[in-house]
Amino acid sequence: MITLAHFLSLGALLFCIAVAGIFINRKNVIVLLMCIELMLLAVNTNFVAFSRYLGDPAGQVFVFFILTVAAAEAAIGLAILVVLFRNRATIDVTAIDTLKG
Amino acid sequence: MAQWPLLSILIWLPIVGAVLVLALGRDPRVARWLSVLVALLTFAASLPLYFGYDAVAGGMQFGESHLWINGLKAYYGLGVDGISVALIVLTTFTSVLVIIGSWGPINKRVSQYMAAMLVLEGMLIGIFSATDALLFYVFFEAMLIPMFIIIGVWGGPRRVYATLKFFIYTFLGSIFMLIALIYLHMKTGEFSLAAFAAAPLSTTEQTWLFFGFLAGFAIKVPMWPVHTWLPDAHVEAPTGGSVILAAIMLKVGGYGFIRFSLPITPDASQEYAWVVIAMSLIAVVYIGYVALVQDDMKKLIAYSSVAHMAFVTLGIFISMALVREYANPDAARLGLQGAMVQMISHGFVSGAMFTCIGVLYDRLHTRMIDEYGGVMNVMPWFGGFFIFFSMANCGLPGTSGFVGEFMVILASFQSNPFIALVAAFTLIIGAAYTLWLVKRVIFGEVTNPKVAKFKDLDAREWIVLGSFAVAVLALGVYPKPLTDLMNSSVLQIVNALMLSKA
Amino acid sequence: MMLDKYILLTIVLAPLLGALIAGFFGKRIGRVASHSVTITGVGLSCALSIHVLYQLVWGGAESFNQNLYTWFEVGSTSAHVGFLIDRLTAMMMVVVTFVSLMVHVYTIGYMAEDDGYERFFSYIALFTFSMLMLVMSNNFLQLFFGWEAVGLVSYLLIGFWYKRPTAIFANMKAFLVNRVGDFGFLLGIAGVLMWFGGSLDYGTVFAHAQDPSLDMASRSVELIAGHPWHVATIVCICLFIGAMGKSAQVPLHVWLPDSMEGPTPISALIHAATMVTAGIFMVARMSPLFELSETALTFVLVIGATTALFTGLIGVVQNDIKRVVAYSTLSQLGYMTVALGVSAYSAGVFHLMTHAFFKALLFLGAGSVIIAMHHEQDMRHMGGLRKYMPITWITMWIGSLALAGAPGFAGFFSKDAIIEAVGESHRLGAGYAYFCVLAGVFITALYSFRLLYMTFHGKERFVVDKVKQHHGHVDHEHHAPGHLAHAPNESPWVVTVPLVLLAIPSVVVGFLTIGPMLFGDYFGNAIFVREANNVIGELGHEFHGATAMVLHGFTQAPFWIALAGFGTATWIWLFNPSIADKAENALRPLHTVLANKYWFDTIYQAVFARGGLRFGRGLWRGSDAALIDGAINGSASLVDQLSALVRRIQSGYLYHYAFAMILGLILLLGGSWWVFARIAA
Amino acid sequence: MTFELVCFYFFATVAGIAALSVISVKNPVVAALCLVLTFFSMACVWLLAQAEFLAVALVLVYVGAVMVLFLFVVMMLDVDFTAVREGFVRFLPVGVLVAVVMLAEMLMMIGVRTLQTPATADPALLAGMSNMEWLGHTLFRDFLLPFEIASLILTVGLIAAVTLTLRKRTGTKIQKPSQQVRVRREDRIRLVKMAAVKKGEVAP
Repeated sequence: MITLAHFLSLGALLFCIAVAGIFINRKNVIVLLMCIELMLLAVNTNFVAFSRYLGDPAGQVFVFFILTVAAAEAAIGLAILVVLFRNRATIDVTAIDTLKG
Repeated sequence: MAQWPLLSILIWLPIVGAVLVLALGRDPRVARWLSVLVALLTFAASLPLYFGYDAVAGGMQFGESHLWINGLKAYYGLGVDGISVALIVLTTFTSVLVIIGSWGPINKRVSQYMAAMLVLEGMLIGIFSATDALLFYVFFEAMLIPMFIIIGVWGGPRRVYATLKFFIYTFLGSIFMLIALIYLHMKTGEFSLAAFAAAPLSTTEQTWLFFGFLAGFAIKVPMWPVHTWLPDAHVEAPTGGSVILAAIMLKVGGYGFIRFSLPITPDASQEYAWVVIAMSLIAVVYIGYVALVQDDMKKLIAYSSVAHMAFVTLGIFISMALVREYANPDAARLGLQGAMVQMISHGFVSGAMFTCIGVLYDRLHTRMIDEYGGVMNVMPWFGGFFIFFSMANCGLPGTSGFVGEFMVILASFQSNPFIALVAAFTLIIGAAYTLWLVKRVIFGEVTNPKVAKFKDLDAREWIVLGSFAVAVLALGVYPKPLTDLMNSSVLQIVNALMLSKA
Repeated sequence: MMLDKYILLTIVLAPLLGALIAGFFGKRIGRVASHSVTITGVGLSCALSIHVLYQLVWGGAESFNQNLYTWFEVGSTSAHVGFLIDRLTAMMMVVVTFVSLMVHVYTIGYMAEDDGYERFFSYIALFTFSMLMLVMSNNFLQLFFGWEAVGLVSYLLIGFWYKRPTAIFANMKAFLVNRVGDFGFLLGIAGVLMWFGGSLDYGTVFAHAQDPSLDMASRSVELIAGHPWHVATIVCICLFIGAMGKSAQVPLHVWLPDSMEGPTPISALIHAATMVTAGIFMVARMSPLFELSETALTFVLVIGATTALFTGLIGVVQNDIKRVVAYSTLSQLGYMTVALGVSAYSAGVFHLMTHAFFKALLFLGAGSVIIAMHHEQDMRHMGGLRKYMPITWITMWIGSLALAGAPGFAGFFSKDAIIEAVGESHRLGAGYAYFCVLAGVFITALYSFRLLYMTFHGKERFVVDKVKQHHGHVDHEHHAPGHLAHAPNESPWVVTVPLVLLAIPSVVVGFLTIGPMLFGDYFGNAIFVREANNVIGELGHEFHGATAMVLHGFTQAPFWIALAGFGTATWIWLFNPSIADKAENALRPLHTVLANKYWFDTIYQAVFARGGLRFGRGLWRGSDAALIDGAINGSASLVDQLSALVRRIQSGYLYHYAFAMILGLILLLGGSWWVFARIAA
Repeated sequence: MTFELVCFYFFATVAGIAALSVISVKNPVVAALCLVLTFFSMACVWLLAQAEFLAVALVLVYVGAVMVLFLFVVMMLDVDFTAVREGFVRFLPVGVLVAVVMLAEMLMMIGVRTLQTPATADPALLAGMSNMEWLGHTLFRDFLLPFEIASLILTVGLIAAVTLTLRKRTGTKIQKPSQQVRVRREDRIRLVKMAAVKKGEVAP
């Protein structure tokens, strides 16, 4: 019998893995983007689970929208990455500090 | 004519004109003529206001009211009483002269400058005619923007410091006012000034609101000790900016006291009138001495503005004290009228003084008193004007400068002769700094060879200074039309003051 | 019969019109037109003034008291512009316009070579207008207008030669010292409005003051708790402070000698005949008020007596011909003030009138000498001028005799009346005042004849440089002191005619008018004296006509004292000029005190001028710049520094922000878990 | 332990291991492939939750499109991956610590032991339609405007991605037919007036 807790725990696990990934891969933008995708996936899992267990379709609709946004985000993120690499010849995040106050 | 939305026309005509000037004014000549035309039209449009206002009936006239923001119950509400009419006519009159006066000195980005001036004019008229607190506040803040631009773009070398100081200072004050307005809105559910005035408020509430308004308007006036933005702003502003600033913008503070502090928080105003009176008296003496030692002409006049505006606040709050503590409404009316006349008169006199300094500055490009001397030898007409306006500045009878001071001193004597004693000190110190300025700039031998090459006034400067002189003289010789205009409005305010709200 | 309002308006406006035309269009219409138009204006107004006086005195006209227009009206307080023409006013109008007319004519000659010819005429005509507004006023507001307006014009006139540093210093000083007086005056007016019937009109105020049911004399007010003061005393002293400024009473007298920097005609007009007498006129006009306060009158008396004696003393050591006359003016103003102080208002005004004639004469005569000496004013470089300029010499003698109070001359009657009145008075301080005025008689004679001897008699102490003849006056400044381009000669007729015309009233006016003015009913109810104070009335019992008074005068102390002064002066300066130097050495400390004018100027300069500047600079630098702006800029820089600290957090590395976010998330989760656990428990 | 639960644990384990590999492998290509695996397993988990449409969409969108995009980029860019892996070991403890703490907190928040809600009957089946219908009804009825906005976001994303990467190359030789057509005579030829000069003379 799969309970809601199962799904939620799985989501939490995935999310924490993604967080750890962001921590340890702090220079590699590509992996960072992947970690973000993972996080979104974890969140989506929660939505799906809640939708299923509360009987409300809105949760799934939301996942649908998140997928949309995530796809767009991935596309733009990668585009930025390409431009960044073209201009700096590196994808090292530590080299990008023009936001420094 | 009565059906025309005259006040809306007065507000929006210069603003629309400003857009036109921006759009068509690529050629400086077009921009100049067009802006003068717009200013003249506005002035002409303000005349029906003066003649059409029924001073006997008093009260708010020319009213307009349209729902503006439904959720807040805010209205686009306009209306004028005698006090507003006087200030609006002052605004339109001075604006014409300022724009004519800026023809020569401003030669970069002419159209933008003229447009900023026109927008400023519209905003000021809006302030003086708003009957809705939110609308008032919007104009009150929006007015800062053109002034910020005028000082920041066409100003002197330290313009950035001055314009920031000016902006942040006044903005800080108005934030407190905004809080007070929001509180009143929560209390009454609307934004109309009449509703605010009618709302019953406990003494504690009134005290907080009073200090909120005080913060907003005292900085605007400006009163001692929050006056230090004014000399800096004046020194860096271009001549036209200084004239508008001194002649009209400072009046917004005094007007605010009359429109907000007195009717909305009468009990707190009575309780703390002594604070304002003390600040005003300190200003008269302290600022007088500070003005005495300035080496920069504009700074000197700026400080003298502070001292003169102290008479406005003194007159307003002495009338408060007179009504409540001495049960002397007659003297209170005298004080309030004096404050108003002083505002109008200071508009003319300070405007003229700053124009005079502008005339000198255009020729030598310095405002330091030491660099001048003996100007009378080369510019006799200008010297005459300068002496005349200086005399008005030190309150010589027969000029407008005297009327307000005289009334305020008479009124304050009736509350406490010692207050009048300190206030009358301005006769001495005001004459001292003004005449010393005249002595060093106008009289004496020409020491600076550049001064020797000065040309006397040209036709444009003649028109501006001459118009100011006529106004100063007319008001000084025959102030009755002005006091009659405001009489019933002042009476209304004084009657309202007698009733406690707590 | 009523006086015609339009005649009165013409009297006031004619000089104003002339002034405006000469002022605005002077350069365009030229010199002759300028002086014609102003002289026409003043002449017209003089003629009409005489007409008005005639109407009032012989034509049976009633006093005129009418408002022209309302200046402002607020509640029950209103201010008007209007005329009150009674005999006091009419007399002042005639004096003012007549002296002014003489000065106008005289100026044609005196200022002939000056660039500012038209401007000068404009100013003096404007001055006439202001003075007329002052004396013809029927309310305090207009009085104050005229009061300040004459101050303004005197400012312009003293600084007429605006290139001279001394002139522009003197005019500023004059205006400021006057302003100190005006300060008190304005407060006095405010007091009148508050306590005397809430009106600014003379009529209402005086009626209120004299209303026995109100008993204003004993009404008092506690300005400082526990110290009741009579309102009448407060008001009158405040008003009198104004008079002290205008009429140059100690300690506000310092402006008058310095104001001799202006051209000589204005010294005659302003500093002898008109403006300085405004204070005297004002107090006389306010007699119903001053009569209420014994204290205020004592104050007036003491101030006047001090001025009369001590400023006269300074005159003895002056060498500048105009300054001698100036100090004598101060002293004579002191006499008038003393008269006011003993409630002998009519005597004060009477002296004002006679003094106006002979002092204008003396000033114009001095001016005539100055023209002849090519603008040399130092009497040590004069002497023996009588043979060069006989008319000036004779008229100056007449003026000096009148000033010194030689029996029969105008000054004799007025001054004698004052001295007698003081002797008659029992007011506190009257003893001191009596001593001062008697001593003053000696001093007056001393400096008057000293002036005459040093200027017109004795050896010539100047050299005529024959070489530079025919160069005219233009280059007079290139000469060493005491060197003239050509020999002095009598001034042109435009100068001498006014001298003669002024000399006539200097002789006869006292004789003719003392009867009606002092002891008759000339002033009617224009001047009010309480019965207890009526010293003039007392004197009136002993008055048996002017001739009798002259004869009686020879037996009185003042005559012998003046004669002693005359003798001393004659002995020292006519016959033994060396004694003057010896006396100067012998009385070195006294001479130092006098030469330094009791250090009034020095002290004022140090305390008020320099002290004020230092105070102002301290406020500016210390308080404005350091304290207030320091707090403001300090708060700005505090925010700046805080931001500089906070800014380090913004490293610019995205992953730092991500870390911060995650850390925040952890904290949030932990916190909410903790909270929920609490709620659950 | 039901079959469903076994399946769940299996897919969950695969997803977890694959996710761990994503963040730990050296080669980004491998990482991307691991990510594909993670997504695929999670799609299976979603199937267990009766979210069929979303599961398929996830596979299509992510596995089919996004991940390919990742792979493209990784392969296309000549990235020195050794350099960007610097600090991997240094931050490993921190990362693990943070992750573990967070996981613990989350699990505590979820309340694993208390939240044993058993699944109710599938709401879609209860409504008598398939999951897709069920979703579609909601999406196109209640969420029509957000749906349209989402499409707009996608378009904007598309355009943004293109514009960001678009670059103008210099030095390329291309024809501009529009300009060629618009050419005028004056652009080609300039007539110059000159004074007539005889041979041997110098022009003025």
